[in-house]
Amino acid sequence: AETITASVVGGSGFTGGELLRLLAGHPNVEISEVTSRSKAGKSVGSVHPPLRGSDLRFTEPDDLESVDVLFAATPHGVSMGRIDEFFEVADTVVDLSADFRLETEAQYDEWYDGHEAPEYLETAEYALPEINRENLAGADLIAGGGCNATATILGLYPLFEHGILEGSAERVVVDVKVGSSEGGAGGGEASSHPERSGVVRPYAPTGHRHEAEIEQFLGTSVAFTCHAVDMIRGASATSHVFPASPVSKGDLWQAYRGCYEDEPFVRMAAGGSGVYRYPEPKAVAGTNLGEVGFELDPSNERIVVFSAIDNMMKGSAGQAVHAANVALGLEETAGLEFTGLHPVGAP
Amino acid sequence: AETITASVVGGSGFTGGELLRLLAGHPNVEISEVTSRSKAGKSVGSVHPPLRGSDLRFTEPDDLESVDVLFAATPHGVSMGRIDEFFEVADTVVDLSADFRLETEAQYDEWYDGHEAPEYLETAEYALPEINRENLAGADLIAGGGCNATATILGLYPLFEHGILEGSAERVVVDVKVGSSEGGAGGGEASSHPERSGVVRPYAPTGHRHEAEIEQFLGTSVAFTCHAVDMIRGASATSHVFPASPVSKGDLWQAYRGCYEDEPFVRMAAGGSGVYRYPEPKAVAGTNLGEVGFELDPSNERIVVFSAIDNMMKGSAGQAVHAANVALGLEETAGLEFTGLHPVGAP
Amino acid sequence: MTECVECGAEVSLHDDLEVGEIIDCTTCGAELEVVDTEPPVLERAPELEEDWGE
Repeated sequence: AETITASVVGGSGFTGGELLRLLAGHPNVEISEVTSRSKAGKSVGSVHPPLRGSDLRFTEPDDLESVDVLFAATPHGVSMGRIDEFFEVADTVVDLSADFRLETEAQYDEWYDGHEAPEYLETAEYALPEINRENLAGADLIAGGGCNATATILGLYPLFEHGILEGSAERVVVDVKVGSSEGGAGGGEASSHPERSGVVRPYAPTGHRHEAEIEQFLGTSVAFTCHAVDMIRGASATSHVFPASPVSKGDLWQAYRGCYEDEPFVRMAAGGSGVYRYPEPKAVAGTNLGEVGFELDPSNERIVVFSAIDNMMKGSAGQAVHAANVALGLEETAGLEFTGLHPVGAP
Repeated sequence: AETITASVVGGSGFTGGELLRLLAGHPNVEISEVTSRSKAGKSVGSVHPPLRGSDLRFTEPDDLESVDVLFAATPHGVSMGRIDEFFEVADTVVDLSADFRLETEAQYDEWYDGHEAPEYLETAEYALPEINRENLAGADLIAGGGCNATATILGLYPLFEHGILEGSAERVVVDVKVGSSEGGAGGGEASSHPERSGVVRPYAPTGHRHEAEIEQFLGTSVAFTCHAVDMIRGASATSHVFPASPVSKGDLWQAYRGCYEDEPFVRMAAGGSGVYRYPEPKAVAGTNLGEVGFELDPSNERIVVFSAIDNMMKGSAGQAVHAANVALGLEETAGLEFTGLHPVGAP
Repeated sequence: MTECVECGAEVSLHDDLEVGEIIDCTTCGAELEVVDTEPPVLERAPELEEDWGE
C-alpha cells in the first residue's frame, strides 16, 4: 500500500501526543519528524507512555524537513504565523488549532485577536468529513474542528440537512459537559487535581467562540453553555431543540439514518435497552467514533438531541487523521479502527 | 433549650442514614426509634459509619412508639398507606418521599400510580422554607421536595417572585446533572460501580415527574432533562431562560438579593473571581446550603441560571430537618451548621 | 461600608484603605477597585477574562 511521510509540529502536548499515537499505528504513514521547543532531544515515549520504546525524539521546531503532510498541534495563534513556512515543506497541512476554522477575518477580530494570514481562510477546508467530505478530497489546508462544536454539529446536522429545522425561527439550547484535557496540559489553579476533581463546574456560561463555529456550519444561532465535569477526555452535548412544527420519531430516524447510516465513525444510540441507551463519552473513549441519539418530548414541543465524542479523538486528533485519510485518498478508517473498552472508568 | 422526641421510619437507606446523622447531632432532638424491616436488631452504626458507637439499634417498623415528630424516609408509595398510623403516634409527620408533594390526586394518577390518601394532599405543606416558610410554622404534615425540583426551584424562584418572568410566554429549559445517591442504594445493573463510574449519562431525557413539581411552585412549564454524572451526592441544575423583555444585571441582583440575602441556607455565586465562580456541588457537599448564580447572555436574549445542592441534604434530609425546625419553632439552623470542605473530592 | 457597584450589597471595608487596592465583594465576588478613599468609592476592576483553554 501507499506510504506517505508526516510530521507533527507541537508534539509534546496532549493533542500532539494523540496524533503521534495514531500516526505511529497508521499502516500508510511514516513519521519523519516531531517538533517541540520545550522537549527537544527527549524521546517521544518519555512524554507519551503509549510511545515508549519508539526511537523517535522531539526536534527543534525550526528548519522543518519536507514531508507529504504536516500536522500542526500548536496553541491558537501559532499556525497563522507559520503557515507559509509550513507550505514550503509540506503539500498538505492539517491544523488542529482554531486558526483556520472560521471563514472570515471579521470573526477572528470578534472572537480571537484578529488574524495574521486571512488570505488562507478562503481555501481552508473544515476537517469534519461527515459534513465536508466532498471538499476534503485533495484539499491543501485542513482546519480541525473545535471539540465542543464537533459534538454539537454531529448531533444537530441531520435536523438541518433534512429540513426538520430551517435555522431561523427555532430556539436551540446547547448544554455541554467536557473533560479536563480540553484545557490542555497547563492551566491555572482551577485545573490542579484537588480543585478540578469531582466538579460540575460551569466555565463558559455563554460560550461565544463555539457558537460562532456552530453557526457557520448549521446556519443557526445556538445558546451555548459549557460545564467542566469529572472526566479527562470526553465531551457530551445535549441540545434542546424547539422545531417550528411537530415532528415524528419516524422523521427523526429518517433524517439521522439518512445522514449517518453509511458513516464509519457515527453510531446511533437513541433509546432501546441496556445500560448505554443514549450517547456517552465512556462508550467512545479512545475511538474516533461519535455517538448520536435523540428523544422526542411532545408535551414541550421539544426534541432532545444527545451526542458524545472523545474530545481528543473525534474532537481533535482522530478527526485530523480521518480528514487526512480523505484528502490523501487513503482508506478512510486507516489507523482509526479502535472501538473502545467496556467496562471502563472515567474517560 | 427545648427537647423534642423524633423517630425515623425507614432508617437503613441513604436518606434515612443522613437524617439519623443530622438528628443525632441536633441540640434539640432526642431520637427515640429508628425502624428498618431489613436491618431490625442491627446497630445503626453497622449500616451508617458516621453513627458508629451509637447504641441505637434498628427496630421493626410495626407498633411505633409515640413521638413529637416522625420522619418517613421510605420509598414512594409507603407513607400514603401508613399516614393515619403515623399520625396516631406523632403530632408532626415529615415525609421525604413524593407521596404528599403534589397538590391534586389527578397529578398522582398521571405521574405515579394514583394515591391512597388524597384527603391529606390539601393540608400537606411543601418543606422548602425559602418559598413556604409562613405555611410551615405549626404544620402537621410536611412533604419534602424532590432533589432535582429543589435545585431548579431555588435557581428560578426569584425570577418569578420579582416579575422578571411571568410564567406564560417564556421558554425555560432545565438541564440537570446528578449524583448516584439519587437512585438509592439498590438500583440495577446500570448502578454497579464499573458501569456507573465516569459517566455523563442521560437518564431522564424528558423528566415529567420533576416538571410537575416545578410547575406547581413556579407556575410555568419547563423542558427538563437529567444526566447522571460521576458524583455520589450532588445536583447541579442549569436553567436556560428566555425572558419576554430584556433584563439587566442590576434587575437580576435585585431579584436574587431580595429573595435570598437573609436566607441562612442560600449563597450567591454569580461570576466574580477565584476558582469557584458559579454554583458547584463540591462547594456545598454535606451542607444544607444551596448555591445560586446567573449569567446574562444578551446576544441570545437569554439568562443562564445555575444552582447547586447536595441532593442528600438540601435536596432531602437537610431540607426535612430545616422544615421541622421551622414547624416546631426551633432555631432554623439547629443541627445544620456544617459549611462544607475545601479542597474536597467528588461529592 | 459602601455599596458594591455590581450587586448593590454592602461591602465591608477595612480602615487603612488605599487607592488602587482591589477588594472582592463578599456577596457577588466581583472584584472592585478603590478609586477614592474619602469617602470610599469603588469601581468594577478590569478583571482579566480567564482563558478557559480549548
